[in-house]
Amino acid sequence: MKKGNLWRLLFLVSTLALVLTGCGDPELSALDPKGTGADMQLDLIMLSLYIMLGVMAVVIVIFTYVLIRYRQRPGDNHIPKQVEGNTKLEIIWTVIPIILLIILAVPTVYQTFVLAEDAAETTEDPVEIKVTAHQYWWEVEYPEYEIVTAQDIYIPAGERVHIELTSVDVIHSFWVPALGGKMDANPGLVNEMWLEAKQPGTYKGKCAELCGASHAKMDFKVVALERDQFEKWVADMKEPAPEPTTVSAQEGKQLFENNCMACHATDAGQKSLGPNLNGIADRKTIAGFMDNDKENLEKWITDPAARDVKPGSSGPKGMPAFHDKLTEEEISKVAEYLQTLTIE
Amino acid sequence: MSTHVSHAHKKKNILWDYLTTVDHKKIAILYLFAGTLFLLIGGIEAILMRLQLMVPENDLFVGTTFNQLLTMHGTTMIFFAAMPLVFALMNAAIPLQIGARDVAFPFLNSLGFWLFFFGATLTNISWFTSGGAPEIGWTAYAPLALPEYTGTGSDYYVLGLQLSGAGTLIGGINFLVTIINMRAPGMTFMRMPLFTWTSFVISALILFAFPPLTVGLFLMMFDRLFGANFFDVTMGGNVIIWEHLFWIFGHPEVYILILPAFGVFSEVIPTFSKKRLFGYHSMVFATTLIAFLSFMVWVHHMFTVGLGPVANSIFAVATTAIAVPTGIKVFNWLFTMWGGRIQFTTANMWALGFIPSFVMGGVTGVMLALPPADFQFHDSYFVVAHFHYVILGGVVFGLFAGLYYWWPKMFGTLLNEKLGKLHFWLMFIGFHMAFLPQHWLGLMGMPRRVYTYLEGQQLDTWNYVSTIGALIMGVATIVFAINIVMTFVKGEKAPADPWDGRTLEWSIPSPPPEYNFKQTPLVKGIDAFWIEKMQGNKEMTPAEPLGDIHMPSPSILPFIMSLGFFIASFGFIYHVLPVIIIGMGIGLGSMLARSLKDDLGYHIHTDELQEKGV
Amino acid sequence: METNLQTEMEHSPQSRRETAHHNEGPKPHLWAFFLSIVFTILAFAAVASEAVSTAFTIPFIIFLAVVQAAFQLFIWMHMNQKDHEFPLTFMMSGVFAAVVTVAGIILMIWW
Amino acid sequence: MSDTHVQTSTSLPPEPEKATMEGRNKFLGFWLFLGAETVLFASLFGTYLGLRNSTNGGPTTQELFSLPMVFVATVILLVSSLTSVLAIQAMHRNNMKGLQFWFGVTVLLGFSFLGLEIYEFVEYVHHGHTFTSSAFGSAFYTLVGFHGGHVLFGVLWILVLQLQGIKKGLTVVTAPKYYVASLYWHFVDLVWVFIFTVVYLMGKVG
Repeated sequence: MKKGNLWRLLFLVSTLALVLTGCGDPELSALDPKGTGADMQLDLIMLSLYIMLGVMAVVIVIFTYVLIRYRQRPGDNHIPKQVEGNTKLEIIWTVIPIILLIILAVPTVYQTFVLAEDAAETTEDPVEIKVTAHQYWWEVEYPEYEIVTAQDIYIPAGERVHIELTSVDVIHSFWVPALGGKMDANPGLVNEMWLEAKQPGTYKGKCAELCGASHAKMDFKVVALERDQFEKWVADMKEPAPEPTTVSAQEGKQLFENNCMACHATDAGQKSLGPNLNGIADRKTIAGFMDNDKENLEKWITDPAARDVKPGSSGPKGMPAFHDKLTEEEISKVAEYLQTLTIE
Repeated sequence: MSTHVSHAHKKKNILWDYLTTVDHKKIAILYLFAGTLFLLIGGIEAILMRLQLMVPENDLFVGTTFNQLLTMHGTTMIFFAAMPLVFALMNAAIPLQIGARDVAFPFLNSLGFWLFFFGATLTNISWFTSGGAPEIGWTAYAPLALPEYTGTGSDYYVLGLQLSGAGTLIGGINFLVTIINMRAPGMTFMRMPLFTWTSFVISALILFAFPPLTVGLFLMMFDRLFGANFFDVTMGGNVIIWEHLFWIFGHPEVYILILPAFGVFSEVIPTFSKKRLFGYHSMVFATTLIAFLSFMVWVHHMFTVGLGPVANSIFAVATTAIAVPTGIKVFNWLFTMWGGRIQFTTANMWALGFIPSFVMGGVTGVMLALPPADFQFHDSYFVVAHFHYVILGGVVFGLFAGLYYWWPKMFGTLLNEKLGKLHFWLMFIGFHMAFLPQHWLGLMGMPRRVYTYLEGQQLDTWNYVSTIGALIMGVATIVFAINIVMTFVKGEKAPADPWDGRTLEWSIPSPPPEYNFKQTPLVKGIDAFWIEKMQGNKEMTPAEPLGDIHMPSPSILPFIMSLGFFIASFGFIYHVLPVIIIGMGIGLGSMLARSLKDDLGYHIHTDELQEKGV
Repeated sequence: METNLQTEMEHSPQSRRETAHHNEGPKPHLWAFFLSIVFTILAFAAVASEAVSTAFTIPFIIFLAVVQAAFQLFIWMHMNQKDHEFPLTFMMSGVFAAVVTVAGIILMIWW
Repeated sequence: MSDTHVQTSTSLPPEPEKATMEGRNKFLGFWLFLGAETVLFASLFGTYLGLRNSTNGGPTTQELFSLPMVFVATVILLVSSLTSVLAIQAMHRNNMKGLQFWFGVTVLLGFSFLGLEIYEFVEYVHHGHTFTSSAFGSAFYTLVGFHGGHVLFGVLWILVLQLQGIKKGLTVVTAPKYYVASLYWHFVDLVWVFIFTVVYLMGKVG
């Protein structure tokens, strides 16, 4: 009996604590959905949770009763009746779970098919986005607008966008908990999914499949804008970046062209080996997880694979560390130039 | 047969004795010690990971190091700790439960152990090599596991699992034949103790589930070592094939671990409720049904792969169906206790603690089986919480229950009950503290296998709590270790039947003589020993007159054979042909020697047999 | 189910006595051999001949292969005879696992 | 063929392979092993079927395979299956000479099958179809090579048993070995039936 109570206490305390801390980061949590997909998924989670809590309650009640009622008392040495079974009871606890599972199966299958719908069938002319996963960053392409960018995925709010997912190296998994569940990005194969944000906002995305040393830091953002804002973003992206005005930034541009252009494009429509840096000054983060400021840019350029940056990201296909190629001063200039790459 | 190899070699030194033993009781002890060793290693790896995740943006183990820890933790716990510990209990109990003098293939039994042991050692040696341990997760998905992305650690993973997998397959065949052919007279299938039943079923699962893993590992090995292109998409390969093969094996594997635990509970709960198992027939039926279904559900590990809504729906429905037989089992246990006289021994505490813990893991399993919901759960901490609830709360609790229950039979001493209960409570509390919060962490957006998380994403509190829970489990393990050491130093001598047991193993001395049963017992029904006790008998009724007992000879060949393949593995990993040839030569030469030299065994004469033990 | 298993156990395995076996003499084996050769020729002919359509050929040759496999198992390996209850059960379980594996993998790769 | 019927021992039971507990265990255990092998080959077949069109620009199945050679290989294996069953029948008549003779023929046929297979592989390599040339190549050589490896193991095993037989004769200890070796050989033939159907014939059809 002690055990049953303790267990329930633990459960109550933890549930209470969960309520007290809320449902987690509102930009990240699947418990606080901001997309229609995540809404459906949470509904199903809650339905199954209630059914399962009901099942648990039945088990716990019988369990607690049995432990109290039938525990051995001091001096009691009787031999209990040796019961073989009880067909009626056994049928009951076979049939009831089957019924519960059927109740669950219907919305499950229905939703499985809804989530697999082609966005083009439900939305007129949906925005097409090709997302390509790399060890440890996300390339984003809008074929109809001829825009290539990285890390921040801009979408119009309130409509389904069509996403094609693939990978150029290992398997990754695309996950924006607040908007909808995961889909794997497999090399050699293309997966399709849709995503819809109910309201404008920035939503955090993660890689959910172990993909190497910096799997933990392969974050990205989905930025939902009102339709007109989104169109403005598209137009801005295609504007060339303003020429740098300060001397050091101009020198930075020169250094960038000599050292970085081989891998990083800076104009909207061009794919490159590394992330396209057009509009990097306006990105939410550096490398997906650091605040977007000059200090972090320098940190990144100096040694991207440092222990506190992204370990393993300087591999054969990755970005080399520039601390032995450029001086600190030069790195600072490059960072300054990058900060001028704005689309505003 | 002649007695020219009489047991003069009985009193040799203990190391040689264990290296050459073909006695299932000693092999059980080998499995127990090897399994416990790797359990400790895997546990330390877990605690190191939890320390890294205790606070956000921690700097203890980052990147590759952390990935090595998580890979080795998973691989070690599943293949090198849980599997051998299950085999330890099977070896210790099954021949005794069915009234047999030995297993069907004593030699292969030993070979199975040594293959496992060398495989496990091989994989763990990778820590000390320049290439480091594998860093690919215990699932080793291609292409991450290909040489383009990871070093020799992955080779150690592939070859280590190949070796230990062969050992497991041999063990599975051995137990199937043992249970089919070696049962005592009257021990029909429907009179077998439930632990024997579940072991029988999981041996069949091993038989059919390990070959896909073998093939998968071969493909991976060919890709890694010989330039094949199974998973290389630039050459037309397909990375999903590995996932299919791995999970066709992987899902039955989960049941291979949990069903014996179910078997243990089905022994422990009736024994300490003083009642026969409620619904024996439906328990057997549920076990076989779970086994059957386990081959048709593997895609629920792959819902996010993009196989389409049809495949996802079919496998979702098949998966949820497993909840029905599992539910039958839980209610049968509850109703075994109903009307009984429940004793709170340590063994039974584990069984009782298991019921709520496992039900929690089971219901989250059903939730995971729903593809739309799984799109959120998959590869998040929710899954981590789920499988630790079933594997720790189910398998490990079952192993501890079995260990406290059968320890006196294995070693002839009783573990200390007070320390045992402390061990249980610390483990129980630590376990829930560590893993309950992980459900929420997953839903709050924390993917699994991440070495860190950022500040300000509200993941800090529960990660901290989880780590404290893991540390408490660490303390519990220390208590257990103290208990074992104390028991070896001055343990209480165990009687033949310390728990007022119901099955045949309690009718013979603790520990049993090497031939187990002086005379093969005659089995009259379920719970054969209990029936005799109820009829006022102190011993089983014998089924045969007293006679000489034939025993198999010990042999060093299994050890040498496994050693040969172990050596060859290094040759494969580092591409050194002479080492491959020497290793394979030793291995195949030992096989040839085994084929050419017949084992005549030896006899134990009636005058050497002990008093007790029909 | 129980009665079935019980009767199986009537002659407990440890005290089982062998009775003389059947199917001795090479006759059924020669027949199986002859038919296997015929089926092999049929299968090759179906593929080599231009006249037979692909839609028919593939199921047809697979059917012939299954029959030939059955010859091996039941006639040459005696799987249908006494004392083969467990081999039969486990081979059938193996075939079940094999079919699920092959069908599962290829259907999900092809579509 | 069986006119060399010589009774070497009158004490041998009618089914010597199942006369002892060890024999019965070996018999059952080996059948179970074959059950596992079934799934092993199924996994290889599944992989092969999944990858057989991924030729990576190399020769396709239609261009590659030559039916007459496969037909000869098939007939060789079928005949060897028959000879191994005749060997076991000789054993059941306690005819050690017949057993050795028929197993001898089986081994010879096994070797000629292997020779043919090696010739075939060399041909393919000349056509640019190698183990590393494409995913199809890897899958093909792995599946067919696994079978070939089984054949090789089978002939070596039966040879070792034959040599043992010279010294040990036919006893309740050796009989189970012959019996399971012949089961193994039938199984290898059974797998080949599916290989020639699924790999070669279906490959030719497309």
